Amino acid sequence: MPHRRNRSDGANESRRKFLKASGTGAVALSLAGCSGGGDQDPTTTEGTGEETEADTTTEEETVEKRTEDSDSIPRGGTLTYGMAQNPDTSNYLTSGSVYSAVALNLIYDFGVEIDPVTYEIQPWVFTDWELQNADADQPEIAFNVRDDLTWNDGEDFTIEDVIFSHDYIIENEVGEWSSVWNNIESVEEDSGDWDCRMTLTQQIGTWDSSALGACPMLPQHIWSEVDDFQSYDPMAERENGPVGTGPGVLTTFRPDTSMQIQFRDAEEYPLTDLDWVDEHDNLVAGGPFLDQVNFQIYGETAALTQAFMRGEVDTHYGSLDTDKIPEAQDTEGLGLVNGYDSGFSYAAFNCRREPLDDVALRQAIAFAWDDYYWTQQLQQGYVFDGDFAQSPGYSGVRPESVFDGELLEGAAAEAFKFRGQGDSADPDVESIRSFLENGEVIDGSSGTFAGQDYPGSLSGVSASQSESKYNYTFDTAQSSNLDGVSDVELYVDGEPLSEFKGGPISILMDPPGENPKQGQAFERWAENLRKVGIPIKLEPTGFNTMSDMVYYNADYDMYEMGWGGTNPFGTSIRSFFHSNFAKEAFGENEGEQFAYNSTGYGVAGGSSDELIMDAYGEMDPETRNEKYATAIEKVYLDMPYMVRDYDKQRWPMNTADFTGAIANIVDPAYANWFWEATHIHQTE
Amino acid sequence: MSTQSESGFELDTLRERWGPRIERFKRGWDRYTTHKMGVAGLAILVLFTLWALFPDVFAPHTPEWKAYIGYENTRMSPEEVNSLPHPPAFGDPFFAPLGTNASGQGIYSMLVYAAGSALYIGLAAGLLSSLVGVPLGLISGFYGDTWIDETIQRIVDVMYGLPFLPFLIVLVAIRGVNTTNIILGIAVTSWLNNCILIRGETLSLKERAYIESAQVAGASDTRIVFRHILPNVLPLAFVFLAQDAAAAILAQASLAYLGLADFTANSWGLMIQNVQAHNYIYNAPWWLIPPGLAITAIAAAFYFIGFSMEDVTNPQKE
Amino acid sequence: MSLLEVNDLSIQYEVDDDEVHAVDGVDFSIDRGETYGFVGESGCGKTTLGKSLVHLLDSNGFIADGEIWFDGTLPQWENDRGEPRRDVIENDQYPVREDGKTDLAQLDNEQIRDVRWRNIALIPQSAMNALNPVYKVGDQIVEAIRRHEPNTSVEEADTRARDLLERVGIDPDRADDYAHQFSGGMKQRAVIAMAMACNPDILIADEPTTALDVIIQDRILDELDELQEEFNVSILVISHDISVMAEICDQLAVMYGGKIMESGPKAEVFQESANPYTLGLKNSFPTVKQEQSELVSIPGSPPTLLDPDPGCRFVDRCPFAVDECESSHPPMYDVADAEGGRRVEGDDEKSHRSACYRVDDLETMRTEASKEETWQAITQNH
Amino acid sequence: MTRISARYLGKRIVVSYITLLVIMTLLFALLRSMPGTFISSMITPEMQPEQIQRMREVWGLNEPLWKQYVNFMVNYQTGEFGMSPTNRVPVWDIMIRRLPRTLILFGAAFIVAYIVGPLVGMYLGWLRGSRKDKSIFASSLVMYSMPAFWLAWLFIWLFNYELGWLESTYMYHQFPQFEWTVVSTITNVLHHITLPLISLAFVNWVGVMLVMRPSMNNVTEEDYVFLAQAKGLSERTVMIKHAARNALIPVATQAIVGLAFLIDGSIIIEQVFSWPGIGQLIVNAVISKDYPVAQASFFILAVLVVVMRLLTDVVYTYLDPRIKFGEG
Repeated sequence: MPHRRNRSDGANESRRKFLKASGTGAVALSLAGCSGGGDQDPTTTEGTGEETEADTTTEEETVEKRTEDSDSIPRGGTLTYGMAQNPDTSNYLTSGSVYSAVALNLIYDFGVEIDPVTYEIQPWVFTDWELQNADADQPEIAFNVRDDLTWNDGEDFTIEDVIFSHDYIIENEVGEWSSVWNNIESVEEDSGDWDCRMTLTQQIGTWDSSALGACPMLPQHIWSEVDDFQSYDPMAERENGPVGTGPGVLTTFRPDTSMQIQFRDAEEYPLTDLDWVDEHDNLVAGGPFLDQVNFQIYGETAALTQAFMRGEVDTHYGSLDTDKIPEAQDTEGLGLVNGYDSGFSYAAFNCRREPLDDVALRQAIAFAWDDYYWTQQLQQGYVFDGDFAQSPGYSGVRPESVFDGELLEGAAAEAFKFRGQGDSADPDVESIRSFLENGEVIDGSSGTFAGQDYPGSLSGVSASQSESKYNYTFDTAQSSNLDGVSDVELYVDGEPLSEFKGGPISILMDPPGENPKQGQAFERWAENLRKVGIPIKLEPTGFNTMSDMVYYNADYDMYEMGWGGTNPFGTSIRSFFHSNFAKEAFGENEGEQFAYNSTGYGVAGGSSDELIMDAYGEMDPETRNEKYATAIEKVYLDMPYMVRDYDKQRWPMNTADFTGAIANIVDPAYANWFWEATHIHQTE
Repeated sequence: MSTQSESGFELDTLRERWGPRIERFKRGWDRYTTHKMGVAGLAILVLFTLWALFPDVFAPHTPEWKAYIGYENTRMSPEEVNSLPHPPAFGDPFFAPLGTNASGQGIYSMLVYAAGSALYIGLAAGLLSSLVGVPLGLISGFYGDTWIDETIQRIVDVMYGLPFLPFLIVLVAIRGVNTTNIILGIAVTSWLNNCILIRGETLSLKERAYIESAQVAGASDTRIVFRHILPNVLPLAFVFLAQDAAAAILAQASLAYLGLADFTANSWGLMIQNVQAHNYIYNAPWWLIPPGLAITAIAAAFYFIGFSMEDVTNPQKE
Repeated sequence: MSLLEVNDLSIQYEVDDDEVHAVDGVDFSIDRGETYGFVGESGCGKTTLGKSLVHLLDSNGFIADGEIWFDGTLPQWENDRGEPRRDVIENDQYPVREDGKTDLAQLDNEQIRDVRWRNIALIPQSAMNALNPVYKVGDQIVEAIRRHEPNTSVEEADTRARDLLERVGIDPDRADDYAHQFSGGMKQRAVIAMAMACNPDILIADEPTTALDVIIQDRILDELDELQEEFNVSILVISHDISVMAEICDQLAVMYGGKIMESGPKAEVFQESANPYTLGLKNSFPTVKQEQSELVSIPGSPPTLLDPDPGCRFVDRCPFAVDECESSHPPMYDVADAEGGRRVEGDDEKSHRSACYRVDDLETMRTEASKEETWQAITQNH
Repeated sequence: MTRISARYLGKRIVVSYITLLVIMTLLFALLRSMPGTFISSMITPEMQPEQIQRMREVWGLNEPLWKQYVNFMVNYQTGEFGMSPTNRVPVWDIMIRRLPRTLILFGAAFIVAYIVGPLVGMYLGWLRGSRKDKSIFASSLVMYSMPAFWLAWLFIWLFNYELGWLESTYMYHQFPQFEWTVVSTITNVLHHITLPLISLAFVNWVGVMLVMRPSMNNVTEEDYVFLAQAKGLSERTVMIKHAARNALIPVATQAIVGLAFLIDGSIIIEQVFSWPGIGQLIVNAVISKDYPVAQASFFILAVLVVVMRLLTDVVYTYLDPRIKFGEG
């Protein structure tokens, strides 16, 4: 979601997810093992006892229908929400931490809201709008503003506030809110039938979410007094700190230990009672139903998990540790809200480096990744096997959804699955070798590749190459890296890979101490590749070091990382894979630049630039989705990223006392926390 | 004939030269063995050394062994995966006397196979910090109250001002997390104590009459340090070596707790860290307690040996 | 009546499961106001003996046998006049006998603390280091006074402490100084002043003059003399230095190997020495009167006292040893009788006695002993 | 009673100050040699490249290194610690918030360790060689050998999870907010501090004992202790007033070693117990490369050590009247 932004999540434990930001996860729910929500549990037909089995499948999980009448929902209660790290500041304009955002997002409202289930843009503070001069360099949007909102300090909300909010952020070029000043030129009172008129800085396909929904509503009577927004501390100024139109009031802000949000009375907050919410199949109007949310901060994740298991907190940020899921399911009164990842985890190839600039080699390397070992054995089914660089939670632009497939199903998304030998975990060395020796590429056309059938691409798109770039052979092993594992080594154009490259292919990875399972999976991968005859070295590297090597210097062969908080409309792939975002595009200053496109895809080893830009400029949502899906499938075949998995979010919940959470949406603990907070209520 | 007598002669001088030392060592040993603590420490150390040298004799499996599948490269069933970490099992469904960790490796086997790295880290870091600390302490003490001493002491002051652990984190972060760097990091921060204590000892030795007389007799500084002072501080240095070894093992464990362990080298610290990373601290005592006890035991063994040696070498106790 | 009467006292140290017989069956008695000296080489047991009287032995030392009858008793066993209460004397549980003497050997750890300093003050060897460096000198005297006379106010005790210091020739204002601000002699005198703080009956002075230069030695000895007169305190002096003894003692006992070899009035022991060890010891010290050209030391060293042989303790170093000497340690023979050629055990602890089987052959021994060759012969014999 | 001359004190303060400057320089160099910058952790897919560039500017990363150094040194002289990139608030605010909590825990542990340590050391040194000494000494070495965090987990498991007596997180109850009366605050804090405190002190007192014991043992051989015995003083008085008082002198001089040890301990313990102090902060700051916060935390701890060091000298002169600094 563009406005309730995903942000980096602090330090330490979840370092891997810095870039992966908040968002592990995804969607839906099904209040696993919970007795409270039993009457509406459409996802697990087998019943709660079968939960593990249900989790091992990749079948699509859908959002349940809600029929409750908000009047019958009990009001009151305190939800305790645990976090493993501390929030930064209560100043919404400078805050960069997800741990602040879980509280602050409940205080502020935006012009429009994205439907958490369908991703349609819906009215919020703005009641209706219209795109004008769509073909101009700077299109305009006219919109109307609600007149029944109040600030939580009792003042009335006005059109002046809307204009002020935009002006303030644009004038000050507030760093954390760059989408506002990047996308919006100005907002003025409209002289005609509309309340206001917004001028965009350029043509933006996703103008509704990216511009109308970009700016938080700030009270003019507070912020006009603020000289330096950087050093403004709301809690020091007023007892209840930040003033917003949202349902929440920040009553306690002790950044090292705790925060508290109290909710305003329902009469004071009309937005969740909007018609579209009321009529929504999956949403309930009239929230929030709770009195307050207490946020408690723990020093380490182990303590946090334990606090949940012992009932000290009712829920916590992120997914429950997979090791604890069976225990939570067995514990009376504890349950899980299923959700989708807001991003994905991947391994990336440096397409600038020979021979990794060859699609064929990248694909062959992917064959050796034992996805079954990773998803089923190590993660015990709590992740989806990865394919496209788009979260299944944002399925609107995923190729299989767009082109009439079933989400996460179908052989077209399985092109690069593990080439194993029957039941054993041993790789099918022979077929992988012959795939390379034959110079094959899974290029989008149907066929049998390395012993596996592929039906052809969903969108009809082809890979950048249809045959391998190099001549691959296998001959006597030269690299000591293969000692005792393989007698033969991959030769690239007649030269042993280790000499061709000047050493084994190295993979930068998290120190396994932080994520032991991942460490095991990568060791298995490396071992499998060595069996094939490809020398591989694993290099555990701290996150900051790795991200510098990757994003600033592009100095690596392969690395693994994750993205969170990607865009529901597919625009993220532009940042990740368009050549404009590779360091080469920055010219002389390249060393100083953070290049999203770390792999250099588009610069070397294939390109999807055209498809991506075609989608980016498309203003019709449906066509846009198709175009993005096509681009995404091409990236899939070219494989700058081998998408490893999408988390299945298992958001822990004290189901003995609380129910009502919306399941099977993206990242319920953070990205959609606003919706969860306005839906969760006490059990009877 | 002549060779024989010559060698006999050599043997004699050898005996002459070494006789008293052997004698002294014997006496020291006799005294040492009167310390139950010291003997216990030595016994633990011997056990761990045996573990380190012949792990296959003591451990039922190697760390590659996995519950249910053994050494086979096959897959566990979901139920089997779910049963991990498995509490101690004796043959049914597999043999793992201290249970397994979350990936199915036997805790006891891991424990045995990690003994080597504990000894390595302890001794290497201890030795390194002695190699830095003892000479600097000697120099500082010998040139007490000169600019040399002052400089060294100021350096020590500065180093004390940097809290050890975070400093170590920074060092390890700069150089990368591997065992060598961890050892170097520990040594860089732990030579201080040796330096200070050896300096104190040297200062007091320097005041002794025989040093003064040697000085009057015109012996060079080097000679005095090597002939007269060093032999007297060496026993003490060994005592510190043992203590440093213990401290290094504990430091490595602390680093592991903070996520800075060399994952390629199985170590007790890493085992505990894994319990934490897998979030089983309060659910799998068979996994948490043994490595902690092993660390405690080896550190205590080093301390025991160190302090018993101190008793033996302390001239006041003659 | 004697102030202190020691019967058959044996002290042992436990060392690695062995027993060291540091003092073995010693008898002596001290009268009120008397100065009694113990002389002997270091390691002969004299310091142990002195310390044992008030149980100040090292933790591995203990009184193995014997009695230490002291004319006085614990405060809690006294009546108003400072004499032992009748019921205490009659009750067998208390180590107090009919004549009012208490057996110090039988007192326990807590009880003996009441005797220390109040009745028997002990100045340790190297008294110079006996002042605690972190407390003011005056306060340390006050502490002693208040320990044994809890009813004394701090001010009173302080005044007394200053008086005492003045009495030994130290400016009373120096009571506020620390030990390190005192000279060696001053420290020694301060300790002596402290020793007199509670008006003890006996003052045990262990090597009171060692480590002091000759002039200060003299002053200290004079000081002791004066104090004795003023306070009528008995003094037990322990020293290896015969000349010190010659200066201040009334009675003298020569110790060797944990045994008294010879004892009696100073003059007799000195001038009519009747024991080979005494003779040898005298040879090794310069005396003012006998202008000997050379000092002759006794070859060899004192025995270890670890499970000693049954024979005379001195037999190994004695030039006059005969077979009998190997059989058992000789009893104390009366010297006066021996001069007449008779070997009779002496019962009177105050008279001149000597433990030597050849005590009846005094003339020979005295003549031979003055010759250097006599002593050197031992080295060859053994 | 002051035995320290103003001149000596002045000199010591100057030396301490220079020590601090050197420490700061070292810190700056070290933290800047760590690979990577904190910027990486602030980036999201939504950000535009210009925005990232701008972020580097705002956080001063585009300045030349020497200028960063000069700014750092100058600003610290005026107590200007800068802004925290990960916390988005002035570093000073964070320090002010966290320092007292660390001092409470650290101070309490320091006091406990320096009471228990000398007491036990005194007792063992007095009884040196006895069976009691040997067994207590050996068991305290075993305590000394336990990894602090591991021990803390065992304590939490026992006293919090199993018995439910004590709290294992925070310094006081977060919710529901309690009445801030003196009594409730104290009981509340006691409820929370006990576990971290014993976890910390359990190990650390031994270090002090290890200095006190031999020192005490040496002192018992001194003549003044013998004289105190001869004076008829009770064993307690002799042991405490005469022996221990002197034996404390080396403990004071070596307090600095124990201090460093204790700081390490509290860093770990704060982490385990979610104790929101400097120790918890510094590890996170170092790992997330929040230079301003890491620097300030290091700085604060360094000041603590340097000041304690200075205090040690004062205590030392108080303990030992023979020492007279600054004369001769």
